[in-house]
Amino acid sequence: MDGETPGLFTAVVAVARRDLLLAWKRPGDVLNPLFFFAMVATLFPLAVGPSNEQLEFSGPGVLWAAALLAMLLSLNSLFVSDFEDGSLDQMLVSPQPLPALALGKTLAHWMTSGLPLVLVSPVVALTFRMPVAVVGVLMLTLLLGTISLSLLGAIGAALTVGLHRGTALLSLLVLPFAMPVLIFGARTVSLVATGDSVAGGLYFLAAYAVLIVSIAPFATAAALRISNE
Amino acid sequence: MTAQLSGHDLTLFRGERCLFRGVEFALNPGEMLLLEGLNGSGKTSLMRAIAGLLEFETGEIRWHGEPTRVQRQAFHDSLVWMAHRVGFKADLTLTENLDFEAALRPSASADRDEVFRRLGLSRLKRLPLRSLSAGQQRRVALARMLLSAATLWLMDEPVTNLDRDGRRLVAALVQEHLVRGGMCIMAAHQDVQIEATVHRVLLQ
Amino acid sequence: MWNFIHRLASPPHFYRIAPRIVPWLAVPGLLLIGYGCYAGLFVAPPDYQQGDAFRIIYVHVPAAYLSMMTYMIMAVSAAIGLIWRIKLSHAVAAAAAPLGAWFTFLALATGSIWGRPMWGTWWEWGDPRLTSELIMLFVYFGYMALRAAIDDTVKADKASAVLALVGAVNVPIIHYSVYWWTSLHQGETVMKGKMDTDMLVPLLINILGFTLVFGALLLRRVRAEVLFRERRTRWVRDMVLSAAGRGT
Amino acid sequence: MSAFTMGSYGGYVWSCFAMAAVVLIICDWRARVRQRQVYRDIEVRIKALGPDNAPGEGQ
Repeated sequence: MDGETPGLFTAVVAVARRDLLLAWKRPGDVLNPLFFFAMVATLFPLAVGPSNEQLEFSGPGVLWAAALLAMLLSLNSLFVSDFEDGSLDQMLVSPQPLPALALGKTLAHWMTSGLPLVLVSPVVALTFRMPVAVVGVLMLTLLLGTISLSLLGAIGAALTVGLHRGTALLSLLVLPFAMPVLIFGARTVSLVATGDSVAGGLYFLAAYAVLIVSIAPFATAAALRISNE
Repeated sequence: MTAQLSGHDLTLFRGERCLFRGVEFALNPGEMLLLEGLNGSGKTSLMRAIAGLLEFETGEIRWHGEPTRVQRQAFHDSLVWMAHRVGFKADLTLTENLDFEAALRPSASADRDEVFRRLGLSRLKRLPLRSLSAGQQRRVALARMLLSAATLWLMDEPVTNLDRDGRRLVAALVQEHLVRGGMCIMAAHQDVQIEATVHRVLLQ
Repeated sequence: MWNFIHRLASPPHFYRIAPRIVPWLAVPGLLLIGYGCYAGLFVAPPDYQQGDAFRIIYVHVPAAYLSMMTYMIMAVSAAIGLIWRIKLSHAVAAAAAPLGAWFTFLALATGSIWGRPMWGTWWEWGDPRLTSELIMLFVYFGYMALRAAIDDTVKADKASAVLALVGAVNVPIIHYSVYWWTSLHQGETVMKGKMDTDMLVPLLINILGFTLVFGALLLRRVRAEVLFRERRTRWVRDMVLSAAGRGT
Repeated sequence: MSAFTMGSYGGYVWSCFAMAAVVLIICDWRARVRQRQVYRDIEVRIKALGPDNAPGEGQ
């Protein structure tokens, strides 16, 4: 009866790997938020009218709001299945630090929701007549912003796991905190369209992601412990 | 001499209901602790609280004489828990699930194929767990225990859904574990036939 | 020192002592508000740009200030409750949230009414103060909704404490980002430049007065919250029984 | 009278002050109602269950 506790890094990677494998076996969970994103982005021109000028002007805002909602949609299921099938119990009694496991899960969540959004955003952006340079900045802001959204969202998902009516509550908890990301993400893209400097906005998004990555795993872990009591 | 694992003055509340009060126990290598009581008497809650998932209102669990809450990692290093729910992913195969398990906690040197053969899981290891029966899922949970290096086994109703062979198998596995110097805390309706020092906690 | 704090934070002691403190906060608070409002409405000179409309400042700013301060109180008591497990501090956080929401609402409503004559519209997205107050209101709603969704008080306390602490990091960032956002299209803010002493003094008096009254309201709410949380304890039973005995 | 009408702004200013008063009154009233409600519930419980076994637990 020997054997040592596997290292921290092994644990983070293993959790992320397991969730990616699960996503691979159930591709709908990844694709649905993407369709949702594309659909919200389609709704807008239909609702407002096909005026090119208006589309160019509102494109960054619409895409960012749609991305935020799509992220929110995918957050619901983040911890629910682990909570229901007892996996969360097993993670909580493992010798691994819970924040590391939470980080691994968040990482997988970002790779299955944030990253695909970044990758499909150019296609949707082109329908809003966005120039290539602007699309590049859009992808960059989404890349930085969705990291923060995954991390923030994980806290909310951990707080609401196991509650009835958790869905609406999750949005209510996460959306106010997501405002800075939305504001800086969308405004930075508009700035490049008017030819202004975008460095400030990108720096903010990066700094925010760093700040949140240093807080969120601990908050998520604490919330999971409380929710699983 | 202090016991390797002991509980002192344990009181637990669920919401506003008091499940039990002033529970004491002590457990040493090779011994077993049987939690008895009717359904809803708090056996599962006591087990969850021992594992550190619930907070006691009063009292504490000590591992080698030290409170577990100040040495969570060391305690969890030596603990494996067979809960009601298997705690594996239904969409993944047995092998994939156990690979993940191996990244979480210390593994025993036991050979995986050997364990599968013993539990009668050899043919099933490439199937998603979803397609296994309830009894087979219990055996899968047993596989987790046998493949971990933990000395303390927590077993919550381990023989539910098992046929007579399965029940005998559980008894044999626990017996071997105790002989090797392991410990076991079990919550069970049915009496499990085990030759060892068995302590009992009766929850009203 | 620790003993003193623990004694003060013990529910029965707090329950007995709170009603004795309330008048000491409420009476001076109301007097200050009375004087502050009088001075603000009738003594302070009209603003050279906004005329008399600026007088709304005397309720708007105290409300906005209290909306922020309440969140701070919530976050600090949440931290104390999580770390030192003092029951009373969770009760404070629970009682403070609705008050904070009400003052945030007051700040929003008065700000919006102020905006009407100034900007010609009830709502101006370009004003960072109003926009961040609005987000603040959502933060309060989220906090209260989480509390309401969890039946077990202990669990609700801990979960909402985590939320309050995450919020404590986020709220300043939300403010900063809203200011950045409005600065891009030359946000028009109602308050520019320095204030005259005649204008400033009533404002400070009102802020102090509102804070004292808020303190009294908070104590009252915490007291009710403590009674609810301790409803099954012996001291509450004895208190209720002896009060009933005296009554009959 | 002009001190009350404040040019054309009187309506705005007075409604703001009135609203502040209303909010303070509501907060005070809610606290009172809650206190009374909790107290009455406890009384009812004690009456229903008898003084000896009414409270479940606690110090």
